[in-house]
Amino acid sequence: MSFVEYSDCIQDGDVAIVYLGHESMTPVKVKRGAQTQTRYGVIRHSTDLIGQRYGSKVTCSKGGWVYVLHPTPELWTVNLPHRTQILYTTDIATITMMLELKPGSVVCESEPQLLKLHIIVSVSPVFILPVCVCVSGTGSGSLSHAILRTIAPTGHLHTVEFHQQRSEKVLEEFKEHRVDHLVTVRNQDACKDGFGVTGVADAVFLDIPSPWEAVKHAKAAMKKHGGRVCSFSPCIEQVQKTCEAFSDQGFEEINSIEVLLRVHDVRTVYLPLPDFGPDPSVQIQPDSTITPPQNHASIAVKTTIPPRDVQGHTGYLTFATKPRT
Amino acid sequence: MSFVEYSDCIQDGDVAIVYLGHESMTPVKVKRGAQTQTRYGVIRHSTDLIGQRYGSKVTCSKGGWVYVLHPTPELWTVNLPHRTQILYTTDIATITMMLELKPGSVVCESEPQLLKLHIIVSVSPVFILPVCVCVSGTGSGSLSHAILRTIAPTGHLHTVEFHQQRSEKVLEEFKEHRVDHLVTVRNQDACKDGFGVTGVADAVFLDIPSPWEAVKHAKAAMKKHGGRVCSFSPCIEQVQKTCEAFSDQGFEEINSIEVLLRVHDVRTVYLPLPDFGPDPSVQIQPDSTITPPQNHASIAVKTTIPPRDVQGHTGYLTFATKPRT
Amino acid sequence: MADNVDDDSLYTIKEGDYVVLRRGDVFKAVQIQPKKKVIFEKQWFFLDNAVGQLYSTTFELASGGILQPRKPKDPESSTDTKGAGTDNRNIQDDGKSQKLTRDDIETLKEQGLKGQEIIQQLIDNSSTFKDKTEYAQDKYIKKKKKKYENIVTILKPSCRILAMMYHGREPGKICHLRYDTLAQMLTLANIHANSKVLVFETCAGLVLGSVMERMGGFGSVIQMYPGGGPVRAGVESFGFPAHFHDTLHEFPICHLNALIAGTLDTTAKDPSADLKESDMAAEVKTEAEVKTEAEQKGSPEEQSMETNSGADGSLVPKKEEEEEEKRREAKAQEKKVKQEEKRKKLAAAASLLEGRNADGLVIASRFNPCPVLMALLKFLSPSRPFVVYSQYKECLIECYTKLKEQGGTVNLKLTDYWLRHYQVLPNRTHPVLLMSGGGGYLLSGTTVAAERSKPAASRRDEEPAPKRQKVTETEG
Amino acid sequence: MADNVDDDSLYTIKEGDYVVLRRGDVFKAVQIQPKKKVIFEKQWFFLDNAVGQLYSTTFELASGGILQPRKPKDPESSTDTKGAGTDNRNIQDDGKSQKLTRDDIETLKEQGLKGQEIIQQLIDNSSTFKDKTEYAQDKYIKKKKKKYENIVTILKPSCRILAMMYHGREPGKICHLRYDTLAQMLTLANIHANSKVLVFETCAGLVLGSVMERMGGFGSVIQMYPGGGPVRAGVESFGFPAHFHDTLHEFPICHLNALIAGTLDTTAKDPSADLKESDMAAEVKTEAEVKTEAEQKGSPEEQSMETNSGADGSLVPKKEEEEEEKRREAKAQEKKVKQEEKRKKLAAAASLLEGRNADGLVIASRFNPCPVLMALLKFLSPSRPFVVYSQYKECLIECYTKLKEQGGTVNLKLTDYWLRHYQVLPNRTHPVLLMSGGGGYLLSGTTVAAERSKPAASRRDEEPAPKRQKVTETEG
Repeated sequence: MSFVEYSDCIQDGDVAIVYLGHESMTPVKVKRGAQTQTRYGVIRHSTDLIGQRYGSKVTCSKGGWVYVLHPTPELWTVNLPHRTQILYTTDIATITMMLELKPGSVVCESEPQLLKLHIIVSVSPVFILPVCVCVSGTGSGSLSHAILRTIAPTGHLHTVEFHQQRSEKVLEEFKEHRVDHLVTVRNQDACKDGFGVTGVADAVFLDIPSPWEAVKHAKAAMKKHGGRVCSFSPCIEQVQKTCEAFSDQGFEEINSIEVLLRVHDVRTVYLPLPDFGPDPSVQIQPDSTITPPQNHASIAVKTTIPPRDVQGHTGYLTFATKPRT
Repeated sequence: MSFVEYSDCIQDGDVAIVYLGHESMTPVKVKRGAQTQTRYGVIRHSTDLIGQRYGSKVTCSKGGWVYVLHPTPELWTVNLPHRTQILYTTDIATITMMLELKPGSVVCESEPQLLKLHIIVSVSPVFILPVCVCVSGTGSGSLSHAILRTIAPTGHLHTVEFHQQRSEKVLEEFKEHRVDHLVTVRNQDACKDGFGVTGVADAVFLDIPSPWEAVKHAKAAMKKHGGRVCSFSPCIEQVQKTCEAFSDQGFEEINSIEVLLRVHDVRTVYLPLPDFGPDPSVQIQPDSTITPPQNHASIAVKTTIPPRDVQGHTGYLTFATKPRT
Repeated sequence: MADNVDDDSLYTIKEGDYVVLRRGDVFKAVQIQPKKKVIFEKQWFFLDNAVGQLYSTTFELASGGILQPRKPKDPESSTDTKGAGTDNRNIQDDGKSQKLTRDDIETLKEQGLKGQEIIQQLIDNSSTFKDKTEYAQDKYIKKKKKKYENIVTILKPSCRILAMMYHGREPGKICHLRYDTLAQMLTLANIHANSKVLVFETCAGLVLGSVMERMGGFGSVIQMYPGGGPVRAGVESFGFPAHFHDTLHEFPICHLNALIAGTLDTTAKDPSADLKESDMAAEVKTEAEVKTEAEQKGSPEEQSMETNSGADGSLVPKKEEEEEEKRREAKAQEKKVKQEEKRKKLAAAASLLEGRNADGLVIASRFNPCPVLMALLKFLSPSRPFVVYSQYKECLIECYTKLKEQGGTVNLKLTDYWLRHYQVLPNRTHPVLLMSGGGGYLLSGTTVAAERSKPAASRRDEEPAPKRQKVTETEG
Repeated sequence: MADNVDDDSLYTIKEGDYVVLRRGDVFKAVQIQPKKKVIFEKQWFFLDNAVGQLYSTTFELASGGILQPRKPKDPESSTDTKGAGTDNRNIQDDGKSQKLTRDDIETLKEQGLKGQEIIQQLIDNSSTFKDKTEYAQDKYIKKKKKKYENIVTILKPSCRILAMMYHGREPGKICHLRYDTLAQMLTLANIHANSKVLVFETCAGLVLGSVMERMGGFGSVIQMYPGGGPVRAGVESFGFPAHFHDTLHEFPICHLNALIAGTLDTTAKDPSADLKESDMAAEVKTEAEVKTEAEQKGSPEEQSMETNSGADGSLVPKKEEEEEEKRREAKAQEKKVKQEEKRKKLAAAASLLEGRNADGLVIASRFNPCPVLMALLKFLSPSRPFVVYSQYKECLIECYTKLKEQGGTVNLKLTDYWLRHYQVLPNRTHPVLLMSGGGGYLLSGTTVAAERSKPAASRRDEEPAPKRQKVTETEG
């Protein structure tokens, strides 16, 4: 198992997602000899998980059962421990496409740990556009996992987090998820200290309270020939300042958008039919005196209903293109 | 005909709405002896309109036919001559409810033309909460007609328009629509000169570029015991300044909202069914050698589709309550 | 007729008034009754002290459930939060940031500190508050406010307030009709004074009451009701003056077929009166507190089936038989009077309907709307608007299709609405993070002269016509 | 392997490159071909001069359709609009506000003034411009820009750009799939390098190309195609390096039943090869200009039915008979080679599918999706994501219902998305006034080990489970 490559079977040391039922899941670190308690009973890792195929049904001690799923960035996003507000899949998907992320070779030679990757790239290095991404505001790592999935096996992520505890924790998770070879975590302040790299990034993502302060650092981190940048901010004032900073720094195609997820719950509803009383225009047969109106007749309709309350706003996404400089 | 009371039949001098087809209508001033040219031919007012029932079908000279509809504020909104950007029914409906508009007696004794209305109110004047509305930014009169419909027969509208040509034109329309007894149009600048009344309004509506400059005048126009106010602005910066002004002037329950109309066009669509080739699990009868796959089979689905482009924003509506002062 | 507008008597809370309690975004409709305990937001109190005060007054809850008018100019959001951090990089989550213990807080409460004051104490004693972002500070205060503030504002009911109240508290009772959708309905149906409007709803009377408010006591409203009796709890909550009720008529849809066929006999005893008598109770019900309305499972028309099974056939001791007889007679007499009333009402409503010249139609119910719409449209004059609400788009697609087949309507439109609330605060402006998932769907249209020749009617509607046709006016 | 990243050669426009032209929000995909006339936004020009220039260069259109690189630092929005009025109270609409006549403007053009300069002239000569509100000024400039500016930027294609292009120009060709919805699909299906993904689409190849871009030439993609041949115009527009195409396989769904039943014979001559031969044309088609693709009415598989009716049976003069014979033989030989290629391809795709261990499934077509989904799900490993796009929610409700009945999937979610663009300008910030009406619907989910005992599988999914179940980890 890795967050960037599927495996068929569960192995010792994997992180698996236990599916307990609708919108109820939990991540489990698979460890020989360990047990996990669920409301359906105990899962014994050695016998119930290790060696089993991902996606199979595991019967717990109480007779209930669960499915064990292969982790993906999307499953991780709904199951990760929250250390901060996180980005959700709807925004992540938009960011990934709009930043034009894709697998790519690593270019930043100052990153020694990446040299080994060149073997993989060697298929046809000339044709692969290099991709390297800088992120400020690693937070809980929700977006980071999705980026790593998309730029693997040949891209690299530089992520900056000012909160030391959080930067340590997220690095630990990257190791557990076997993606640490694709990422460099720096514990610094992107607004003051930048990203720790210069001229290597194809894309930069900003998720910090004052993104406008980091725009010049973003520019410096990006490749000479240009690239894409995105800033996520909940408040419109932040967007205004960020757009101004992008414009001041010569960015082009500045575009602020908002994407909102709408969930449709499929339901069969039963609608009663009104009783308008006996219809005198319909001749009643004298022998059948009883023609009672179908008082409680109803029709079934397959429909969808929205959840009562939904997320009405996460943040604005501001994209821009760094031109050739 | 009047915009505040239905009539059964079309009379000389009425304004009628000619319905030509889906989303195609035109207002017509009914005048004995006049003719109206449509793509279906000529409509002769004396014979085709006057004396006919509203809602009836009129056959035009070319043999085509149209429906003649009784005017309503909502039909007027989609048919009126645009002299400015106008408010549409979705915002108007929200404004009407959120300003708590309803029929009410007129209270402003400085308005001599209103005295005659007291006769109508006399049914039980004690119980009727007085309703009087001030609007700045009459514009093309789209909202005004809707307000008049709602506060008639016993309310009064004071509307202020700084553009002289427009204020004259709208008054002319109020006369044609037989609602002029319910409205006072003033040609002045609400930001500088206010509404021309003091302490009489139950509700105030602002549709001007700098609503925050008119907030203190709005307060002055309103009744001592309080009332509701609304400001419509396309830009968020206007909303921010207006909210601040409301707050500074002691308004309460300040609430900014946005309502967007979504139209669903009902359609039957035909979806082709995929052809997976002959199914070997189904035993083919040796005598019927020809069992061709139903290559072009399709199913019909009743569904709705959205228009390709829709109005994505009209403006923000900021509501507030003036407390007792 | 000297209208002294600012006469406070018009704005004074009186015993028997229907009012709405508000705290923040939470509303509750109640009637002012002496010594009646009211429970609101998990706190109980008495409304007696509100009598004589002005509407829109905010009260503090004192001990013993006593309301005390709050001193004016005690602005709600004055909690001092100066000095917000710009981000939360320095915040360690060690659970030790609040110096006040739970006991400390209880002591403060016993000392009689108001909610606002307690919150200020909590802020002052938080080691992390000043380092939090404004956003986080805001969230903190809101949370604490909810816990410690105990104020309540008493409002005069209105369509706006009641629609928001029902939507927030009991959307199931109003078929999840959101207030902005209701606003659209009232406008699309051109509801106004001096018109004749048909209403078919199972929204606890909210829609009916809203229509009545917009008509201001002028004109007539005919409630077409299903089952045993009309539901009116929502109408009561509006606290309309008595004469408004004179404009309200009711007609049971179980007589609709007879009315349409012209066979409804309103002079004789109503043949189904027995069945419907029990529903008087529903009408008399003055309980404004919507919470007690039991529409959830057993709908009124279902309930009505079970009542009125009487004492007939039971064994009664001989001595009491006479008294029993008298009581029975009195009851029968009462029943007769009621039936006569009912008959008159039915006759009045029927005569209003018979002209088939209503000016508007509003449908909002949990019933399949298509048959209701098709039956009730017959009672509208041509060139009049109608609007149908449904929680489910599929139902309105059915209505649309049927209307297109049948003709007799134009301007059909199937719509729904997005409603977004905004937080507008310095440097913290954004749409509110929680949003209603949906407000239901509307089908609106205009009647035209009925016609049997369908193909002609449908011909032009199907063709995509140009948006605005040039029309030239000529004199002569 | 010295990667010189900023080597301009990687970013230089070359002959034969697939590029995208851009002006404002309008895009067009074309191939750089010598002396080829290109029509874009009602103007024609040649791309020859672009060769050797860098990607993202903006060109001015000179006379004769010649492109000239624009001098750098000629910012797009520098048109001087200082001094906006705050409202339009003083504007009289007399149609005389512009002092320049149409002839004047033509003269300016002939003098060689650039679009930007002409617009500035128009502003300077407008008596009302300075009195207009900023909003109105903005609108004015935009309108004029569209009329007089003639610049074009040449971009390297990407999923983002092509998705926006198709949505803006020809949404009908991509089943109205909006770019943000496509973005969701790629993420929900967990598309990434080194996986095996099935794609069924009738979106001109856009979805297929997007999947391939995300896989970066690692792993394999199997295009399951309906009818005669796979549609690839959209894939060409991506301009992938040649080795990307080695990862792309294709399988005609008309053999799907045979494959599932295990009766597909890929060793023998394809029985339907005659029918499909003409589709080679579709594959060879290198025309990147999507405009010429004729999916609108006659879809590719329909077209394919008409070709290949050949010259057989026609009368040929005796002299030429021999040559004709030779030609026929050559043709037959060619045909044989092609059939052999086709057979090999089919065999390769079939062998990839036979393991039934694909890692992802993406469906986006004008076909009823339910049968497609049910058939193709069989080829996924357990614990793999799938996503189905449809323009119509009803189709996905059917898929959802069928999957629930059948079991074998979890985490089913039916969604759509709102996309709002914002205008962010000083004092003029608001959502863009025009908005896409809808972006289509998605059904996504995860496969699990198939199981025949349906009731057990459905039991728990129906019950509304708590949002997060407490789980305790214990060692030992």
